[in-house]
Amino acid sequence: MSAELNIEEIRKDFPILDAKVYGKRLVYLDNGATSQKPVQVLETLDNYYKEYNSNVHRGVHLLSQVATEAYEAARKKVASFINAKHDHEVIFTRGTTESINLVASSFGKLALKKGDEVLISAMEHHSNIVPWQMICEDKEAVLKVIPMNTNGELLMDEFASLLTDKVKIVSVTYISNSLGTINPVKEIINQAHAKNIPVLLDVAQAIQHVPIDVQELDVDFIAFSGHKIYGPTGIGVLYGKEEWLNKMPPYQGGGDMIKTVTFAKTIYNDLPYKFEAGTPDVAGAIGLSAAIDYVNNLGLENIQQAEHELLKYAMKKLSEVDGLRFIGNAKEHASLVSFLVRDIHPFDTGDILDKQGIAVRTGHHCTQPVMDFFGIPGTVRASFAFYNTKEEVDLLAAGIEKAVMMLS
Amino acid sequence: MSAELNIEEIRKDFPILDAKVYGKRLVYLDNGATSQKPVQVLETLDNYYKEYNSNVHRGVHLLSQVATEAYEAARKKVASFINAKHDHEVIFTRGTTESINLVASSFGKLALKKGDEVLISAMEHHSNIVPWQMICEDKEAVLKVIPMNTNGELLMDEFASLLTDKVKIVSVTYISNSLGTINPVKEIINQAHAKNIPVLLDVAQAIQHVPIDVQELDVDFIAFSGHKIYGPTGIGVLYGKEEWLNKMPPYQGGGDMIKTVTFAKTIYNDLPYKFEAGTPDVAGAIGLSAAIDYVNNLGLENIQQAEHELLKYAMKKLSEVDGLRFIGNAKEHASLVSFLVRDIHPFDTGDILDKQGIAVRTGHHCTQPVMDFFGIPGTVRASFAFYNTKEEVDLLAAGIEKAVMMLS
Amino acid sequence: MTINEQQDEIIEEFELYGDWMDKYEAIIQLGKELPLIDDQYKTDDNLIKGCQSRVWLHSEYKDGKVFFTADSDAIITKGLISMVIKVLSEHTPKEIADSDLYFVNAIGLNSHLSPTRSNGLLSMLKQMKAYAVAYQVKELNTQNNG
Amino acid sequence: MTINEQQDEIIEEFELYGDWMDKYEAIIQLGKELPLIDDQYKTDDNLIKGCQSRVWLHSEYKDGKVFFTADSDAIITKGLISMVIKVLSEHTPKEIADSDLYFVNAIGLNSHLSPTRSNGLLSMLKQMKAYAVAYQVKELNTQNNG
Ligand SMILES: Cc1ncc(COP(=O)(O)O)c(C=O)c1O
Ligand SMILES: Cc1ncc(COP(=O)(O)O)c(C=O)c1O
Repeated sequence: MSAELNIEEIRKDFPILDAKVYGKRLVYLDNGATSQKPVQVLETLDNYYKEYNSNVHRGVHLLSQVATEAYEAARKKVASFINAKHDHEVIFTRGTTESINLVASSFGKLALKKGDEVLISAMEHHSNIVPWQMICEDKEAVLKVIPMNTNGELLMDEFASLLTDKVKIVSVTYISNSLGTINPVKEIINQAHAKNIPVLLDVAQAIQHVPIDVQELDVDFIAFSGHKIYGPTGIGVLYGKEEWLNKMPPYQGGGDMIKTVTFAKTIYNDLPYKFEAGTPDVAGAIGLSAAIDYVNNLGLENIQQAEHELLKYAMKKLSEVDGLRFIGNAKEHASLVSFLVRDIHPFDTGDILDKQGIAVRTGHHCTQPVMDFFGIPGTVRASFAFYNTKEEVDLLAAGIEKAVMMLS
Repeated sequence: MSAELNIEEIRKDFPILDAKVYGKRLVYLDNGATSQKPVQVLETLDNYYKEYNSNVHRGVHLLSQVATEAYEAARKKVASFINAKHDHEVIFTRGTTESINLVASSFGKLALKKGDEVLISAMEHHSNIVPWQMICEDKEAVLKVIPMNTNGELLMDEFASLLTDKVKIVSVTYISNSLGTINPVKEIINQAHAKNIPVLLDVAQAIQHVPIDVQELDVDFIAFSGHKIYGPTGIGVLYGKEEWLNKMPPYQGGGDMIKTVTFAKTIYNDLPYKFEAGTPDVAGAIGLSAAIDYVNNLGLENIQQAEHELLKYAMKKLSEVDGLRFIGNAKEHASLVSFLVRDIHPFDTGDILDKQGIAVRTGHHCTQPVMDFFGIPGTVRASFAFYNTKEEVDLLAAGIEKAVMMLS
Repeated sequence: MTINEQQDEIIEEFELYGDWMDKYEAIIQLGKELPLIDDQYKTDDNLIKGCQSRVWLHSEYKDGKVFFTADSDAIITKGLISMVIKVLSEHTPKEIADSDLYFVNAIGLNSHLSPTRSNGLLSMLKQMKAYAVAYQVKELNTQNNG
Repeated sequence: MTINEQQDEIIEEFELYGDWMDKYEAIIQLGKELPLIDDQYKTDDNLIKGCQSRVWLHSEYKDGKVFFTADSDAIITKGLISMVIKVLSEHTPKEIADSDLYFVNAIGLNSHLSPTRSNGLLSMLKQMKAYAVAYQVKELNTQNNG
């Protein structure tokens, strides 16, 4: 247990942690896939719908005014959470995937020509691969990949030499969701900027674990999902520097993103509305804001410390399991462990863990190229949140032992 | 009050209807912008987050299994609500706007070439104009417009002559959100199909009011938003015929929409996943499903009848207001009224109504070309849901009288 | 009267009104009294963005002071404009640029204004200050060159 | 044994097991006993989609009966396959095509199978029936031409 956080008390905020599966108390270690939500977020959603649900913007009536203010306050909350210079640099999307698609499409239309290159890394989530493949195919540009070593660390020398004038954007993950690697993003940004190349960071696995200051990082775009930071499903964020967002063409067309429409000519709206076509997910944005309040309240540093302790403990406990090997041994490592035991298929391990009430993820974790690189069918991944306990890590270790016993 | 629905009882399902604005009981007549949510929907959301929130698809553990089943059951619920032939013809999106953008982009890439035409109507919402303008610009195609008369009815003769071989898709609204016109969509579809031209119907204002059977209509695509049919914000639906969806290229790239990914080549997944990149709005889909249950429970025919009575009553009461003129006098008319009084600016009327607790919408309602056509700055729009009462209509009429008194 | 004296006068006046209706009637009355903008100035250039209603704002610089005239197609908007003009018109560019408009909050209007309305008001204030700053710069240049 | 007799035998056997562990151990045991597919048949053509684990399924038609062999890289999957093969292999195409596999539900497995797993099982059953139907058609054609 962390020195700072009273985990026992905190767990009471998360009703689902008391759930039973197969008659056993749930041990939820699939936080990398999605996080659980504190009652503070759920009550915010409920209040919204019971007290001031209304369509935002352009409404003449009070409800619409209150909803609009809450929606824009949520934008402000996100902006200050990541220390954006302007609120209008925060665009609400459905999630990381949509945020990256938006940039790939709009930035791609702005800047990509035949023969240009887009640089990603060997450990990207499919959501940071496929959108670039699609726009590259469209523009006859080329997708290049920063390789990694067998610890799951990017080869920074290779990165330097891949960073040619042909590269128009670098898009890499801050933290790998399948390996746990924390990438040297500051250095990546510095090197790219030295050549005037913008950088997108996929912070889907970082925003809930490490403090992110977009101005200090000087990053051009970041993308993340509300559901992974204790917020509702269906809401996400794209941060983009004003200069870029102003230059980029809009992504989707429709209500709210226009200033004037005639059949002959349409004038697009200013930021952030230019990139928010249609009725937004008002409840989602407000719920995300409540989740950020919750995180701020605990303190991201305290969260980080608690999770780091859990990670250390888990590494120690799991390395005692005979025949267990970690996939991803980067020095800088986030609070998740990917592993395999002997020659047991990860799906089998995960299945037996599930029957013991322990929820882990198995498979390629939407990073097939990583699995191909290691020549494995997938991994078992346990990903921790601050509300997890050492007792739960013990249950995981014991559960694995049992699985091994049954399966080999 | 309808013969079939006990409105007084029903109103208890909607906590917000008891809200006070400026000390007066809320009279919510902005249902066209967004509808209010019954507790049944809110409880479903709450249960989801408290009992089985989890990421869907590919999860080995029980929670993920339960969430996946609920998500897919929601798809099935939508499919049977619109009588789709296959569940996988239902794609979850963020809303009408995104659904139309998806078709404009993907169908546009499939079928639009230089000189081709896209046919929309003079009364479309910006969300059914701008996406087509964007793809037309991209493909050097031409956007054509079916004109209307001063009653707000489409000129079907003109439609017939606009329906040339150059037209690759017709995209029109079922019900106009600013005029209330119910368009002869069956005839539009028949004529278009006689020339092998597919039809998209924007049913954002229809799905909550009239039964829609996509097979009977033989429509190729429909688009609607959950938040307008008593469901949560942030979720919407695109229905598309299997043949079209299979032929169309994917829209966004990322997790879940792929079968296999290598850096060299990506194989896309089958329907519906091909069009659902990234973690979906699981709670939103399940909430929408609960909203459809609620509607089914009341009976769409009963809802239709109750709303029709409200409309008739409102038409009668408002036409008694001296100097009030309706904008949109189509014979086939949905349960909303757009109007102006004397030469009073709609914004002023709406403002004074708001101060009396009556929530209406004013402005162009995201249909600027309609306002240009009528040469007006906007309208005041009162849009009814089944939970509205004749007493509320009386309050509206009295509120307008008061506004007129103050403003002229 | 200084800008602040003018503001205080409006605040005092509004203290007499009991409920929103009285306030609104006063604003509407002000709207009716607003000296209309000359039709030649109702151009797209003078149109202010950010309003559900349209607002035209024209400024003139004479004898070291800025004179504003304005119009709108919505009467409540006109009333609001009228108050702002009363406060800011016929002052020096510096006075206008440095002014702090506290009367909107003080008369409890902002909680009654729809966001569209307050955005509109804000856009207008921004525009007026921008004009004032422009005249200040012009003044400086003239002095420097003169 | 008919297909249903085989199913009933499995159901009876599983009734002996108390909890999920016993059941799983039995399945794992079956997985270990599964006669492996010939390596030459572990081709992409024989790979079944829809599984987190990989499944290869090979069929042969001999003396009016269909013979299935299969393999998987996951042992629990293998155990499940093994049961299905026990039930369906060595029957006529018609028997297989017409079969109703009720044992999966009856032994209470479906509530224990992850959706990925049941989708996999479903894909496999579909594939087996498809083979059976293909042989039926072939048979008919042979008869018609013969
Ligand atoms: C006819 C019509 N089409 C499209 C839309 C856009 O819907 P949404 O904003 O939910 O995407 C609306 C609602 O505003 C509408 O009324
Ligand atoms: C590193 C990373 N990027 C992108 C994503 C995609 O996020 P979402 O599915 O919420 O769009 C995820 C989550 O699965 C992730 O872990």
